[in-house]
Amino acid sequence: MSNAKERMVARAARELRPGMVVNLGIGLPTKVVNHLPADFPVCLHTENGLTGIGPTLPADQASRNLIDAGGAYVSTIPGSAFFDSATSFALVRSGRLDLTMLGAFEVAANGDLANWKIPGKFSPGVGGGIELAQKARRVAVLTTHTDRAGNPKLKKACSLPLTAKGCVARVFTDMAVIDIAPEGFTLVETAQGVSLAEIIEATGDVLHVPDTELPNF
Amino acid sequence: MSNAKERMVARAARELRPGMVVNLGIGLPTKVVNHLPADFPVCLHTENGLTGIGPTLPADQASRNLIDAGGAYVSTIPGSAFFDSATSFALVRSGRLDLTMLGAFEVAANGDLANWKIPGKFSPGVGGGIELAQKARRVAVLTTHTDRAGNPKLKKACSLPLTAKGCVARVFTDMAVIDIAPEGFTLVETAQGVSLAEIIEATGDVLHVPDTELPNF
Amino acid sequence: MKLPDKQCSLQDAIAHVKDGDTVMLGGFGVPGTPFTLIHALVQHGARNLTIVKNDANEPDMGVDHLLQSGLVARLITTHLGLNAHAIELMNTGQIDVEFNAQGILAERIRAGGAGLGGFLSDIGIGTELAEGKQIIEQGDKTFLVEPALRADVALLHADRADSFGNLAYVATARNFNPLMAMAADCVIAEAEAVLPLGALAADDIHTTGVFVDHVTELGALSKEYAVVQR
Amino acid sequence: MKLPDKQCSLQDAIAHVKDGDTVMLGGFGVPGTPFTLIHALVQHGARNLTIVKNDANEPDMGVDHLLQSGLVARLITTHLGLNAHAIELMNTGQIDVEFNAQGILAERIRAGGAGLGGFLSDIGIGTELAEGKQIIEQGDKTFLVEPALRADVALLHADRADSFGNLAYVATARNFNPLMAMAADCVIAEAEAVLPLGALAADDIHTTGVFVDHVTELGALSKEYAVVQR
Repeated sequence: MSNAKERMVARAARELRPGMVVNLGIGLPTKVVNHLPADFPVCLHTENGLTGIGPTLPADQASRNLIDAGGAYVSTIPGSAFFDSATSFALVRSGRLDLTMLGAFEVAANGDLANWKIPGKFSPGVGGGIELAQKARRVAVLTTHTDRAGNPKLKKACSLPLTAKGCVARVFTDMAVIDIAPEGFTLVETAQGVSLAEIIEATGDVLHVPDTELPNF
Repeated sequence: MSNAKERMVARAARELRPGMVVNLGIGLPTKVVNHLPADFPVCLHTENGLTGIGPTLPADQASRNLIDAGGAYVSTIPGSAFFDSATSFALVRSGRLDLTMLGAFEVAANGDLANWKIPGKFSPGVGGGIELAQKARRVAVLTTHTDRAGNPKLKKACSLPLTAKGCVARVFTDMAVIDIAPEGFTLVETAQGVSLAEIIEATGDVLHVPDTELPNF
Repeated sequence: MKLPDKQCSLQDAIAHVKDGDTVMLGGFGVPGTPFTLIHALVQHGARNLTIVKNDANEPDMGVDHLLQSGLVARLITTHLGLNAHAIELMNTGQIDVEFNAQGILAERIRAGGAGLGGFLSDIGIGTELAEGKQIIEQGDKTFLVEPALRADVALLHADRADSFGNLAYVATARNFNPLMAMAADCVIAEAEAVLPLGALAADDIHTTGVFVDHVTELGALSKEYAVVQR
Repeated sequence: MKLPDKQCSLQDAIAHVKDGDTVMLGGFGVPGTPFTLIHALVQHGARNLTIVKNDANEPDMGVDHLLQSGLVARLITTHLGLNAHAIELMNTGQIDVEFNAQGILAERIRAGGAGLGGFLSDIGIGTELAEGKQIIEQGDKTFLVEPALRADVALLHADRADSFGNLAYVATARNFNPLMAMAADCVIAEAEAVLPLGALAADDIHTTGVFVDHVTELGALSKEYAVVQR
């Protein structure tokens, strides 16, 4: 992982508050745990039926029956609990997830999220993402600011099929922390070594920049 | 319990077939178990969350946490399982009960059952009875043939609020075993010492009597 | 990471109940009824409550103490057969009673806990229990729409808990407790023992602590919990 | 009374599957997937099947063997991301695929198992996943009607069973298994151990044997069950 991505993940980790129940999506979000103190009081949930996810294990120490929703071999911690898939999503839909962090193809200025389908190219199914995005009390996105071709992922409107409407509260990228405010994308923090002009250039819609000095991460 | 009632319950017990899952309603139906062989292969269910009901226990041997739906202190047997009330009725509604035996205020010639409410006199709530009556694969009723005033409980139509429509397949009384056939009440067996005329007299609708000789119980 | 600690005193826990709240109570008869939390609620004195419980216990036990204190405006239940006092309050119009078929009540609570709006059932069609309910056609079948049920507070009884609020019930004391654990904004569990994290096996926990907000350990059990001598 | 014995050979159990059946398969990835029953189903050769499973496993594993054998007409699932072969069959029209949101699939199966017609959910409103679904208003809220899902046969994997068919799962191998156990006319479980009655504690059983028709004990586990080396 590049330094910029590593800093993005480390910054995102500071979004977790003591006592929260959190679901970390496949990919970059799962790396967030590497930046939490060992005794940080938080409960991690995975859709396939576990609260209290412990550290990821190498194959030679793994249990064949213990994976997370991304297929990684994980472990338990004292107080972990297993349950079935209906109970797992009951928890999600009834509002017991304080925070989820997800990846994105596109985030719109109104908080719309597209992260599951590229028609004609990529349509593996929506999995559990739609319920996480729609029902977690707070949805944060972790993504590179632009795609591989350099096109903005933060856009005026999503062009891809939506995962959920108006769900995203905050976006962590390799360039900035950006909130979805009533007026649209609003800059909160900037990454080290990135200029304001570069962030504005890489963002696909108006970026509101407060008058105050912004923190650097 | 009178001899006639005892014989009625003993006869009803022979309705249980090996391998069945059975729910025995409060009152006379629960006495049916006393007439089963010790190793009879059957699974008894109770609505408050137990499959594999064992013998009823006296208070000094009872567990404070182990009752049946009628409040009797029961026990477990090898292979008993506990579950919550939603799972308990999932089992009922999805057709896993082969047989239920219930009490009755009235049974109609079309199989309608009334056993939970007497407007103005008795309305404690329907409890689990409606789902048992509507969803068990076979519903049998155990009841005295007439009420305390001598009025028939088997009637052309129910006058009381229904528990479920057209659900009853067979009625065991202190006078007879009677099936609900497409043409109405049909005599199957007669109790010892009871004449055909007495049964017809005590039945509130046409009683169809086959030409063949009927067993006596 | 370490799972958060949710241990709480009985008084601090019950203080979450407000006038006018809907309060779910676990239990089917004696087993699983949170008698100690009910007693604390009577002391707390929140008024105009809607109580959701399978039954009204028996006179001078559990729910009946709430009824006697005049704190209950409405009771959503399945059967009052063992509490003549509750039936009298109903018949004289002192409390409003809504009867549900038992499995439908259980399922409505679970639906609330599962974040659903309700479910489709054919239970009660053709009886007075169907009266007033919304009807929906699905293909050639007719169903009643049963709305989900949620509460402001759920009061539960567990056999064992841990400090995160994971719960394990025993025998038929499970009944409505795990369903109500899912279906309230504030979930309070009393447990006969609150154990250290890790003392409950992860496969044998009946309610994940994620659903539980506060857990309190019981001291010596009052005689309400004991076998009823009839 | 003694609980009935439901032990059965793998071949006798799988013979219940008929051409055209809907077959539910437990499992989320490897954990909980009944690989041995799937292998027996491939040997059995029932055709034109509708398969219900969270995912299609990975190429050359589990569900993929059914796909390779050409026995599958339709797949109701949530995510095929780890099986490029399944995606190719879908894209070339060789199988019909219905995607459900994962929790909605779980809940549809549970609704089938609970004898319901379906449930009301707001998941997917405003996205293409809501297209074609029946809409219902409840007060000021809008819901989609999600129909219950049942199968002719469910094939499950359990860690331990007893001779009555009581089941206990381990860790994240639980997933869809207890839901599917409720939702099929014929439920067949493979278990790593089938124990005598009484060997499973009544409070720790995850699926009551009442839901299970046949149980078969596995011998040595094939390598499909093992940790995947990537």
